[in-house]
Amino acid sequence: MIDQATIDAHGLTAGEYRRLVEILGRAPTITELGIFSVMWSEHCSYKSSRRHLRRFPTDGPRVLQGPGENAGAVDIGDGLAAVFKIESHNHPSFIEPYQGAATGVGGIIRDIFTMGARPIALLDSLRFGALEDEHGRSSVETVRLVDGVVAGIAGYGNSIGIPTVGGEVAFEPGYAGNPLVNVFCLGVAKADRLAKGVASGAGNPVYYVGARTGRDGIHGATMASAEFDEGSADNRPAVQVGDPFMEKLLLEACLEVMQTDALVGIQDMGAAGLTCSTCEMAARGGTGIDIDVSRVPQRETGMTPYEIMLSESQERMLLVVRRGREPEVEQVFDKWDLHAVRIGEVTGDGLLRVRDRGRMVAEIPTRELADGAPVYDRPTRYPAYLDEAQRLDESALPVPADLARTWLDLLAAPAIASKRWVYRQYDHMVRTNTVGLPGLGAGVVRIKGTGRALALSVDGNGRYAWLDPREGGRLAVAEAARNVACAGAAPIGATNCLNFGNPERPDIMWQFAEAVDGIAEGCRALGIPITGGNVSLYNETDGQAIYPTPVLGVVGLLDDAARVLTRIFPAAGLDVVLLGDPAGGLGGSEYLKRVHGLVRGRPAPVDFDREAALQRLVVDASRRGMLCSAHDCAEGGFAVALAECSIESGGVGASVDLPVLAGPNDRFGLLRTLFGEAPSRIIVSVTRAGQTELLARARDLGVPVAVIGRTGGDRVTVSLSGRVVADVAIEAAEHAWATGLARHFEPPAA
Amino acid sequence: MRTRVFVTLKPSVFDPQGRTIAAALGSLGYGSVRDVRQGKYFELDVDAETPAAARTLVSGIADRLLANPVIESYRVEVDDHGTEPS
Amino acid sequence: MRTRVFVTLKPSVFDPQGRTIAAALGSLGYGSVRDVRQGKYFELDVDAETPAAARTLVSGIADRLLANPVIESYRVEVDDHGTEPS
Amino acid sequence: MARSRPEAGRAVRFPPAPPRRAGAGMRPVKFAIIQFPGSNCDHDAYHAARYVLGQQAEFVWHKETGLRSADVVVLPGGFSYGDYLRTGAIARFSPVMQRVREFAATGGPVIGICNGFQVLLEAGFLEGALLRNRGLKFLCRHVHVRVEQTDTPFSCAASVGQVLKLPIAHGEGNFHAAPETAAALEANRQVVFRYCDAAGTVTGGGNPNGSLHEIAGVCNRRRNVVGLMPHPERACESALGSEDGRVVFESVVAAMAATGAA
Ligand SMILES: Nc1ncnc2c1ncn2[C@@H]1O[C@H](COP(=O)(O)OP(=O)(O)O)[C@@H](O)[C@H]1O
Ligand SMILES: [Mg+2]
Repeated sequence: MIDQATIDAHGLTAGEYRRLVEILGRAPTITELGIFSVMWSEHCSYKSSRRHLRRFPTDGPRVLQGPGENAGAVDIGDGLAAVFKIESHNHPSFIEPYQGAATGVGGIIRDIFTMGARPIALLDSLRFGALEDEHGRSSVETVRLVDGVVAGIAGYGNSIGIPTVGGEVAFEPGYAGNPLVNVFCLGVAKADRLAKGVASGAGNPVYYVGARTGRDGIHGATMASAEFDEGSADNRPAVQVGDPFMEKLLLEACLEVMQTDALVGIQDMGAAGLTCSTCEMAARGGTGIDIDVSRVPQRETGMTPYEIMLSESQERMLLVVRRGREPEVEQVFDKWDLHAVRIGEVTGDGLLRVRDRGRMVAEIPTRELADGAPVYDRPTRYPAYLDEAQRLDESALPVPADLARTWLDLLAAPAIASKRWVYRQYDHMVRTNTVGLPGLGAGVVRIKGTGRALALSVDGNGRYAWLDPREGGRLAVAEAARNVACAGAAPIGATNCLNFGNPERPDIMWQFAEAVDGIAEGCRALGIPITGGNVSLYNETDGQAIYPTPVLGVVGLLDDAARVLTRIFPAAGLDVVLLGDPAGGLGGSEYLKRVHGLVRGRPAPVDFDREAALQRLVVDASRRGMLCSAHDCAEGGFAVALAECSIESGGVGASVDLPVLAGPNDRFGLLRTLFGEAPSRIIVSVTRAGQTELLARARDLGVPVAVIGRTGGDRVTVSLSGRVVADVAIEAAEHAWATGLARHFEPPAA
Repeated sequence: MRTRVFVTLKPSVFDPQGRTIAAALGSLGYGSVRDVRQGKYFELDVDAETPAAARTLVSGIADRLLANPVIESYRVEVDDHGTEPS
Repeated sequence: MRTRVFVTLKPSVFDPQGRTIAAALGSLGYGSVRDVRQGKYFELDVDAETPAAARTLVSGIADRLLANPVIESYRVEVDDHGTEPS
Repeated sequence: MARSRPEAGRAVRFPPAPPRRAGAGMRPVKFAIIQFPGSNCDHDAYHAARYVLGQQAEFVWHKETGLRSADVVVLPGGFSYGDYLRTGAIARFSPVMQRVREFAATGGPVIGICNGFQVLLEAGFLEGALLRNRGLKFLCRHVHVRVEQTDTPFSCAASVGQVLKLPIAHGEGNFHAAPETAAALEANRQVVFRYCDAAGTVTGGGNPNGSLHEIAGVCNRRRNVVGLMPHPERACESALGSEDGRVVFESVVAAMAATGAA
């Protein structure tokens, strides 16, 4: 029988176990215990986060599917829906970087095509430990992880033929023992044909299709919810080898089946595999499901019902088919050399029944199992570190002697330097939709058959969130939306991935709650609904938590795909216009970290009225063809953003003059202007003809605006009130920027 | 000295390549092939005094670099022909 | 019956993977490694009456599918333990 | 030198220019796009042929045993059979390949792009092999190739020495051939495309993957079968950064018109 040690081994608390017994009205079988333990794990049940996530705005006129399904969906016109979501695969990627990242990509792609959408773009948001020490020497360990993770994402995404069109990569010591690998996928579906993960219609057959079931990740779902410690090495076989070829077949076959109306519901088997898919589909349909695990195709011999129900083997799908239409469905899968196997049927009694050669091994009410997980109101406490970390005495900092050198040094910082080494390993052009290439701003994919395009960006800044979790959430929303706006697209929907430490620690829980509030505020203020997301907790190694890291994925709509903007100055002789306030702050900045080795101060806050007006202005001006380029000021501040407008432009430099913002004795006014970070600032280039109208509109919308210079020459020069303060050759800037990241991975050219 | 390292996925780990090759062989009419597993094979030419020393050296290398202990296991073979004391 | 196939690049073909591993080993301090070549390794479980039949079968498969004769050569080994007439 | 992009916000043209229709009274050329399990540039080739070039196109599933009376056969890019074992190694046994062989034997134009090139090499339509890229990494970027030969159906509308900016996206595009084979390929003018720099100079610097003799694409002796690693179908619209790939498709349309087949 079930003893206390077995209950403990399943990670269930005494209260949870009591609840389970109450639901069943008896003691569980071992299979039932296993089923409850995975369904009620943090990973599947969101028991610590659920209360908080309710605060997100999830409604809007375009929302077709909010949180609760496999992915969210928004209306993009022409009868089409954009379906998207982000997922973390942090722990598996640390244990085995290549396969962990690869199977993460596989998982999020399944979430998208499960909705009946053809996946057309991927983005990856990556965080690792420091890449270099203070002398610029590579960290062997970080290099190994980055190399494996990037190759894994490439290996899966390239093979299945979905372009990876953007992402981000950050390096902070706090991620050394716990890298973050978040992957975003977007697909397009007919708006009126979104598939659902629902089992309805008693008597309808339940089909299993895809890879055979092995003893993979039997404790995967519970592993993703447990901290790392020295003993984690024992968890290793939990990592799996991804099979992108199988997934490609599944993707094509499932989309083909969905063309027919023979399908009632469909769901992938992700975390908690067959358990999760059966009980969630039944719970959504208000039905039951009766399956016999002996019919499940198996890869290994002697698997128990417990193992079959909990297996997390990749590349498997569960389908409910309309009775009488089985041959049609089977035929499609046959065409793709896949065998759809009937493993059971939908029932009317609301029970998940699991049999093994007819013998009943589990019988659980689906609704209680899926939705009855405990919801915790975990205590929160203001963290002890915070007051001290927020204190920044700028006057104690030495001012760098050579600002041009500092400028180049920032361009070479791994966080800022070109990510070419990463995205060139990704096929970012397959499907011939990529009209905004990675590296130039948001990734932009056109929607064939319409004139439209979608711009996509994922952003977050763990440093900001550590220094001020609420502001960090707000800033992530603002930045992701602004990146999309800079491509000329109006933000229409968002997803988020919340990467945090152990929620049982009140200071971590406080960070979490604050960040959620910040994201909710930001999305509400900008009118961007959240249609889904993912929570990854327990990101700690030996008690050391990562920076709290909310990552936002924002989708924007461009009505005219021909109007895509990039960061690049397209020609000499254009006016350079700064939209927004010139100066930023040094709190939490890349400058402070890179030059002074400090992570301190408070990040400059977002004024959402200002931010909304700015984004509206840029999108609108771009629609009217007034802008030639647009780039927001992010890490590294104004100076870095300006240089990035010239880098890769084919040699179009710029010379700008900013008003002095600070008093004559304020040495830091200069640094704040050049390298200070703040939201709501965009550098655009315009023709003379466009300029007048742009200025007028900016004033109407209350956006600060200044014509600060012109493009041209082969240098980038910044003056303050007529005095040159920093000046670099484009070639030097390009060199610093191009090699900053790549030099750690590529042997120096012989 | 010539050494060989065989790296294979651990038996419990699914081998998609082997499986795909097996399926292809099936449709090519090789019905008598029951199972295929694919691994990696390395030949290392090393300087070592004795076969035992070569084995120790190469096992260390396999551990550190050639095999991924999370999902793979390895086996080392040392060619001791011609290295007998003559 | 258990058979093994080793596929290696022909000596005349440059092996970028082997070269990269050799270079990495050099910088990890394994100076005594002179050369590394990487190949593929397959284990095929086949139904066959005799080791000789298994060898014929698997050599055919290696010829047709497992190795590309333009760049690769192969070697077949058959496990004949336990298949001796008892 | 500054890139000229005179029109504000008009960096890309979209939708693409209306398809060029074949001349009056001429029926459009019909492309058969072969779909192997794992092909993933099949739709891209279809889009280029059908919507950019305004020709006809049909998918042909690899288990089919006919080519639907197509004029041109395209083996598209992707990861047929996951690229497991070796790129193109399993796809070459697909039933449809027997028909493609017969089609090629009668002089029909066949092009293999990226994975399609790999399949043609494995199947023995073309000579040589493709190894892992010199840098061992998958590489997706624009490169330049120089048109070396214009007496193939896929290069006849180009001029010798013309430089094309085309994307590559592959992990195994490092062309290799035994010395005798390489010499024969050169002697018979079978090297159709060679990696070069933007100015058209064939130097090691323009070679992204270590290919022997900077070879990006070759043809068979009869010159009707062409394989190349770069993706012309990804470079047929200015919105995608280059229109240089069109000439490959336009060539075969012109070639078909010239032979009167179309
Ligand atoms: N991991 C990645 N994968 C793909 N593209 C990336 C990745 N990291 C960064 N990029 C691309 O590099 C560019 C710069 O990224 P980033 O420094 O985060 O700037 P920003 O968020 O301000 O656009 C963007 O176009 C981004 O999409
Ligand atoms: Mg960013």
